Amino acid sequence: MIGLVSLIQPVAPLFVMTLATGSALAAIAMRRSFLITVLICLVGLIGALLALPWMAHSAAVAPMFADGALSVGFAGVILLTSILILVIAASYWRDATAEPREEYPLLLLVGTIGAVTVALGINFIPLFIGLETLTLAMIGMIAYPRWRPEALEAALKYLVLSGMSSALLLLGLGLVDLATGHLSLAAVQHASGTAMLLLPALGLIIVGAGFKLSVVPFHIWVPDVYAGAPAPSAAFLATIPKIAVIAVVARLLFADATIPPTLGLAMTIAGVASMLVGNLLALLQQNLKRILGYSSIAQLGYVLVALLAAGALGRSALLFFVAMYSVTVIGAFGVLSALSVAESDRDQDRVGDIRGLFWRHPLIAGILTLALLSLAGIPPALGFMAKMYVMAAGVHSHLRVLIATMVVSSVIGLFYYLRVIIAMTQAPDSADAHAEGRLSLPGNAAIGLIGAVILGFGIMPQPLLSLLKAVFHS
Amino acid sequence: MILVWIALIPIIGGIVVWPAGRLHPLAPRVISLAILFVDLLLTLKLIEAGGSGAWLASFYAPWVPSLGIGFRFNMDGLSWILVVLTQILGIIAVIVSWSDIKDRVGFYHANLLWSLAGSIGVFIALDLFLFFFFWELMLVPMVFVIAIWGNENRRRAAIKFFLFTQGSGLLMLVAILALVFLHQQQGGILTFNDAALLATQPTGPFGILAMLGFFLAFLVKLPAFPVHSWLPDTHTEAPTAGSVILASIMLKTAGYGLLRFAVPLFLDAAHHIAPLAMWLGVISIFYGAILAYGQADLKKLIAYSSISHMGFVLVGIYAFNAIAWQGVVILMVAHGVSTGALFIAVGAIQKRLHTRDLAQLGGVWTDLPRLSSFGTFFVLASMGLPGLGNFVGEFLILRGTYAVAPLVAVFASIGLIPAALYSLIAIQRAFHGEATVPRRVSDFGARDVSVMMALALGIIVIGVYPQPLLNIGAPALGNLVPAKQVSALPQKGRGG
Amino acid sequence: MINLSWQAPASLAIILFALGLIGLITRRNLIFVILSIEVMLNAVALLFIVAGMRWGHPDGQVMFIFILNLAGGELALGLVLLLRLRARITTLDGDSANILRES
Amino acid sequence: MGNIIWIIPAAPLIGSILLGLFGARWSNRWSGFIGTLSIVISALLSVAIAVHWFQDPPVDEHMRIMLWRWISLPEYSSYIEFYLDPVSLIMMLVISVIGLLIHIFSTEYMAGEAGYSRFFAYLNLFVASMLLLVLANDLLVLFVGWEGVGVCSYLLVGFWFHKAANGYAARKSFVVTRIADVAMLVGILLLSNALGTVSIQPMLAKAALLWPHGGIMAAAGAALLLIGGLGKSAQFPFQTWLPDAMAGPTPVSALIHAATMVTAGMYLVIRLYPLFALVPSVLTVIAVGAVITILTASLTALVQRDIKRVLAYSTVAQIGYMFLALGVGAWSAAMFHFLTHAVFKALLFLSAGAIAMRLHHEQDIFRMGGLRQKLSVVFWAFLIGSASLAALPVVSAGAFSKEMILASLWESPGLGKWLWLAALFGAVLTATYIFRVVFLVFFGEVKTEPTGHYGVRIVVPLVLLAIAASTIGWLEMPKFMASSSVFSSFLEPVLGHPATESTLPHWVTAAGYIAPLLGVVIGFGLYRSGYWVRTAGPVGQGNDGGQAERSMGEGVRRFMRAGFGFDFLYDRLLVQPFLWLVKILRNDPIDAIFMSAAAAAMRFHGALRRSQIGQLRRYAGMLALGSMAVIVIMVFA
Repeated sequence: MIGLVSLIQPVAPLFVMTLATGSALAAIAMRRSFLITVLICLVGLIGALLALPWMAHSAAVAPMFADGALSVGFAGVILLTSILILVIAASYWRDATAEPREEYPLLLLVGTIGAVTVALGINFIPLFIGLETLTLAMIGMIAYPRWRPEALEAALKYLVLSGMSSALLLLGLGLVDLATGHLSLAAVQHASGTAMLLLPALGLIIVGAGFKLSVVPFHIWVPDVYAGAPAPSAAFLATIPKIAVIAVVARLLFADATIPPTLGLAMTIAGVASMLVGNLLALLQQNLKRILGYSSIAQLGYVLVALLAAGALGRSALLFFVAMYSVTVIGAFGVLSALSVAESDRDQDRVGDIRGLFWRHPLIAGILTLALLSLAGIPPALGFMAKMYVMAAGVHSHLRVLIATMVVSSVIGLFYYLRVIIAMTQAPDSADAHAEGRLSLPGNAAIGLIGAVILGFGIMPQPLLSLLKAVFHS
Repeated sequence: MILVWIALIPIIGGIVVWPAGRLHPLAPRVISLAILFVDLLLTLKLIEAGGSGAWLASFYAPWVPSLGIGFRFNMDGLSWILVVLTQILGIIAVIVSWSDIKDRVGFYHANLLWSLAGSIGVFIALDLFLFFFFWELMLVPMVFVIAIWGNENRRRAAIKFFLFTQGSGLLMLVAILALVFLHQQQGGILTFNDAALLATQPTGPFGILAMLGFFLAFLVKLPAFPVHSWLPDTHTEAPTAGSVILASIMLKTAGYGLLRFAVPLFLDAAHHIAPLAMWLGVISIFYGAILAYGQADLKKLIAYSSISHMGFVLVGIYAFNAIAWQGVVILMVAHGVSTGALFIAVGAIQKRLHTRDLAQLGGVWTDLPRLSSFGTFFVLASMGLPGLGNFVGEFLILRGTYAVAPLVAVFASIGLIPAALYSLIAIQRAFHGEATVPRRVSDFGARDVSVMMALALGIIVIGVYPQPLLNIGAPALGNLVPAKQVSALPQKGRGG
Repeated sequence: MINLSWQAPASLAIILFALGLIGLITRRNLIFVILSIEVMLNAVALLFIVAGMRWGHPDGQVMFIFILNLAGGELALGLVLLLRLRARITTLDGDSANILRES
Repeated sequence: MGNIIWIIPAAPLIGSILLGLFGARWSNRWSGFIGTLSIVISALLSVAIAVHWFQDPPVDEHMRIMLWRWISLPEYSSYIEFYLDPVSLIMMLVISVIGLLIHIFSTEYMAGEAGYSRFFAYLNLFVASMLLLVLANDLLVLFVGWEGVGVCSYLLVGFWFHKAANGYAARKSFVVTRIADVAMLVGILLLSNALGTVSIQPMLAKAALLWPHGGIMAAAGAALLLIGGLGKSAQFPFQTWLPDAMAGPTPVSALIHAATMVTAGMYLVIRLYPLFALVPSVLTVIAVGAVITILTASLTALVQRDIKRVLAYSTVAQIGYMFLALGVGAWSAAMFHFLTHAVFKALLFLSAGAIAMRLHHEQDIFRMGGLRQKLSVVFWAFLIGSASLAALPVVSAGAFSKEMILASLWESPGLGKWLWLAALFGAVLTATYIFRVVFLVFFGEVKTEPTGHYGVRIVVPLVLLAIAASTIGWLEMPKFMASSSVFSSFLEPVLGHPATESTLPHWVTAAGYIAPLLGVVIGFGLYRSGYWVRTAGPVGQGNDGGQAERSMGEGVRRFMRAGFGFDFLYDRLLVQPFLWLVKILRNDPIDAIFMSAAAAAMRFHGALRRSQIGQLRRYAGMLALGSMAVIVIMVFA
């Protein structure tokens, strides 16, 4: 028995989630019940979250997994985010009784397993497996409302493009293997620059990571896929894979005191381009999901700033920003999904749809406002603190070009965030009214909680900072 | 603790009045008034109490200790004057909205109170981060006020306003961060405390760059040439009370910011930039005045005149002496009162005649003698008629400036000529002349008259007996720049 | 143990990969697009085999198996999507599947 | 006695406030009563103080009362403080007494006008400001009054605001004086900065102590203040606003644009004469400028059709005489001419107003005529006033004051003789143009039939002023007539002893008396020959439809009629450039820069948007390109 425990402990969260996946599958096979499936998945996720600290304290280390506080912390963020998305998704699908919807939470759970695997993995094998598990699950989540042609198209686009990026990433990994004979990240780290093959290999790995992070120039798929995916899937797409990849990149970059100059240059270019292109593309956009997609491109540019600003400040800034980003993006998509009807031909994702929202549902509108303010980095929302933190890290590390770009692109970004916020206060356009969803208690509770977090930590960030510190530096 | 309440009461009030609007449209108005009165009383009590040392009151509590950010509220005479101005004009804004705003009354007053709270916070926060927090905080409710209750092009104006002020604010944030880290590098701790950072005094190109971050942010908000162009559009579209708050209070946060932060934190750089700043001020004076003359929209005319007046403030701040700074304070208060009153008058005209176009106005005096005489009075006041508040401010600024940069002072004085031109053309085209169409409208009622009387009285009192204000402001202005730093500066000729 | 050269098969893998990539970019038929991805994945799988061969360790082969798994999964999903999509757009022309775009 | 001085300006101020607040609800009768009552209080107190002063002059010949500290800073202070000495006493008396008479006149003159109470509110406010101006002991407080009277002048000139032309005239008057005021403000800044105080007496003491004779600082300060004075007093080169200011009601012209406000410039120089005495060069400038003013204004007056414009140009010219006196340091002569001028010019304006009242507001002298019998009261009043203006010897007050000026000119060194000659020529012109009016208006055939009649409130002020206009000159007579020098000895404590040691050759004195008579004769001669009527010029201002004869003489007259083209000159030099600037800047070109930045962002947006084409193949291609780029960077960077 003891042996089993010590066997499980190093991979406890994955184990719990896999167990939950199995149970859910069995449950579906026995009797289709959306509620039960959701509950099983929820239990799995919460169980995994609880298992994390236990795993962190394990004496033994699984061969391919990291035990660093950073990875564990990111895994925790992924799990928390998944839980929130699950609640939102559950409320989104609640009324779609005509369709089988039990697999959706299951896919979400599987995707989360993949993401956690990525966050924890230090070897190419778990990294690769996790990433592909995540991707395949996400394709399912995107295409889930199969009555929507947009969803199918989005899934196909994602499938092809992510397949391509996977191939490129794999090529990079293969080249590393070929050059060094190791499949671990450490090999890249320590051998960088020594072998002729390694530089293009590193480049290809960046491509793979860049695709998942959706930074420029690998952003091209983002708006289409986000727009086609149902709102909870888009929320998942915008957060989980990104956090997972950030976890890997952060672990790589923060392990060394300095970033190789070529890598730094590539990241700087990508960061500058992401901030500008993302915000510029969003300017006159009328589709909220696309706006959030473009916004996430820009936000990832800010993440690159934090990543490049090495040191303790950069590290805290990164964690804080990622936490802010996840919460905020889920909040925004959560509002969209709360307003949408799963069975209809599209979500409530037009700017026109939310006109007058302030007077129909003041609290929902308030939360969306907070989320948008947070993305724009305006007090009292959490994003203000986060952005300031990233800026502080950037200024501290003298990242002049990036900081200047950040200022300029933020100004551009303000335009479309504000446009959406103002649209909510204007009289609704009765001509293109679209069916608005019925609000549900758990969904409301989830986005309410998110709103409270955005506002509360925005005003009083110290508890969140302390929490992050406790988790990531334990 | 009382300082926290002063900032907090309007915020809480905002949360209360929003839902209160659903009960009865009168409820938010009354509650807002009551809240602002309580706030005003609290503030007034502070000056009685006197306080210890340089501050009338101060408060500290940690906020984000890991970054050295704290709730550091301090109030000196300068802050006190501006906070009282904010509260009084806030009360007036509520009264002015009494019959103007009819829909979504609760949310409207909530935003009004929140933007006031933001301004009050700006005036009393002495932690740079806290200051910046409030600086940004006051914008959002203001944007709502403009975007929801404004005129035809309100959305565009709200966004323009937001982009200008927020964008420049980001530069300030970068500058704040740079300063804080420099302080840390110099062996200090990581802190955003203004008092500690005052000792940093960066020099050389870094000092100039960091100072420019502050300077630009305040220049935009002031606003001064060449970053003024958000103001006219914003004012044109804002509802009356919004214009009042914007012109009378928010513009003052910039003057305050320059006095409190941009100059004392970077004395060396500020001295270097002083000639440029002063000439920018002079250009603003002329540019604002000339454009004001050319406007066909009465509200835009007043908006451009604000740019002209704020040019004096800019000149005065960079004159670096007590007289000019006293003048700056007086002018800010007087401009707040007179321009606020003018916007109220224009709002009243628009409400009654449904136009602000000077080509369609004219002959208003015949129909609305009370409104017109108040309008004329405040135009004359803002023109700098001696005996009224604005003149005292302008004169002290000119007097202080003359001592250090006579040429600047001379040109700034010449700026009073175009001021007369646009003021008189405004009176002429709006109030005088013959009405093009017969109108049947009601003149100012008792509520409007009492508001205008109060403002008029204020501007007269400031004009003939500014001494109390000067006395309150004097110690604060004296302490802005720590004596140690002053003596360390090279005494070189500057300006003109 | 015969000391096989690893450069030649590695080059082959790269060339295969390039062919797949070119196919992906140039083909309009979605079936061929998915097939191109398969080609690319297989090229990489080959590369891993070569790497394993070069260093004489089994990791490459492990990766090979996982890559096959992925390729199979992706192919299956892709075909399912194609089937559903064909019901909508009645063609397999990838260029015509562009409801989602900047209008 | 001194501590009630404050009531003198306060009473009209309170009257004005009351009228402003409640006037709209009061009956006209009540408004007029309150408006006048406040001035009655001021006038009575002024007279009482003056009488008291004569009986028992205060120690040091001045009184000071401090009311409150206006601005008190370590580096700068201004107190609201009144300073009464013989000079300000005379000013105060003139303002309040003549002001009172004009108020009384106005209660009848303005009857039936809309805005009756508004008129009195403004007029009271004017008197208050003017009194503040003369009583102030601080240059900045003086400036308050200075601008205050300017604003009142603006409001009153534009009193009939329905007509755009009135508004234009009002604006012009204010802006022209404002230009000068800015110079004055800069002067105040300079003095305050250099001397540390602008409290007049200490400041003058310090100036005398610190600044050398003819020093550059003193010259600059004096010159700047002088510019302010020239503007307010409508002297060359600022004279253009005064004739237009005649658009206001006639009592306003009488009070503001003849008797009081326009002499503020002269008062300023006298108040600060120790400063001006330091810089002879500035004094010379004053004198030369005054000669230009006198000659141009007199010549212009010679060809005007509008009676009020004649009087306006004559005011400019007469104040020119005062400045001429100042230019040679004859301070008390200037004061004396101020006194007599205030009386006779008020009389002339009121008479002109009285004529207009009866002639349907006709102001064109060529449409009047033969009014000698019809309006005999006004005829005598106007005649006495004209005599005084022309300085007809013995019978008029003007003669004494003008004689005093001429004498001072003759005696002053340097340019003195030339100045005297010019002044003498001006005296001829003066008599000519005013008697041109007298003959045209009161003699000959009746052209417009008068209607209505005068009430007592019109007649009494006219009579009182007429009496004063013929007698007040006796306060100061040349030595050879009678040894009366009440006026100059009254002013002596302040202004020092006038330099008239009477070494004047007799022919010089005689010339001074003969010149006006000569002018009257010329005026009569040209009247008899019909020259005036022939050269009347077109009706109205500036619309010379082109049919006027193109002779040389007519061209010159047109030029003169237009005030020597100053308006044209200023229009081209100042107004048009300003309007051009306004026109090109109107839409805020700076904003266009920001808007083009926004437009650039939008263009980028559009360009980037096109990359989101929706086609899978393109996306894959872009992805591949991106990958290539990264690899290139990694390998080659």
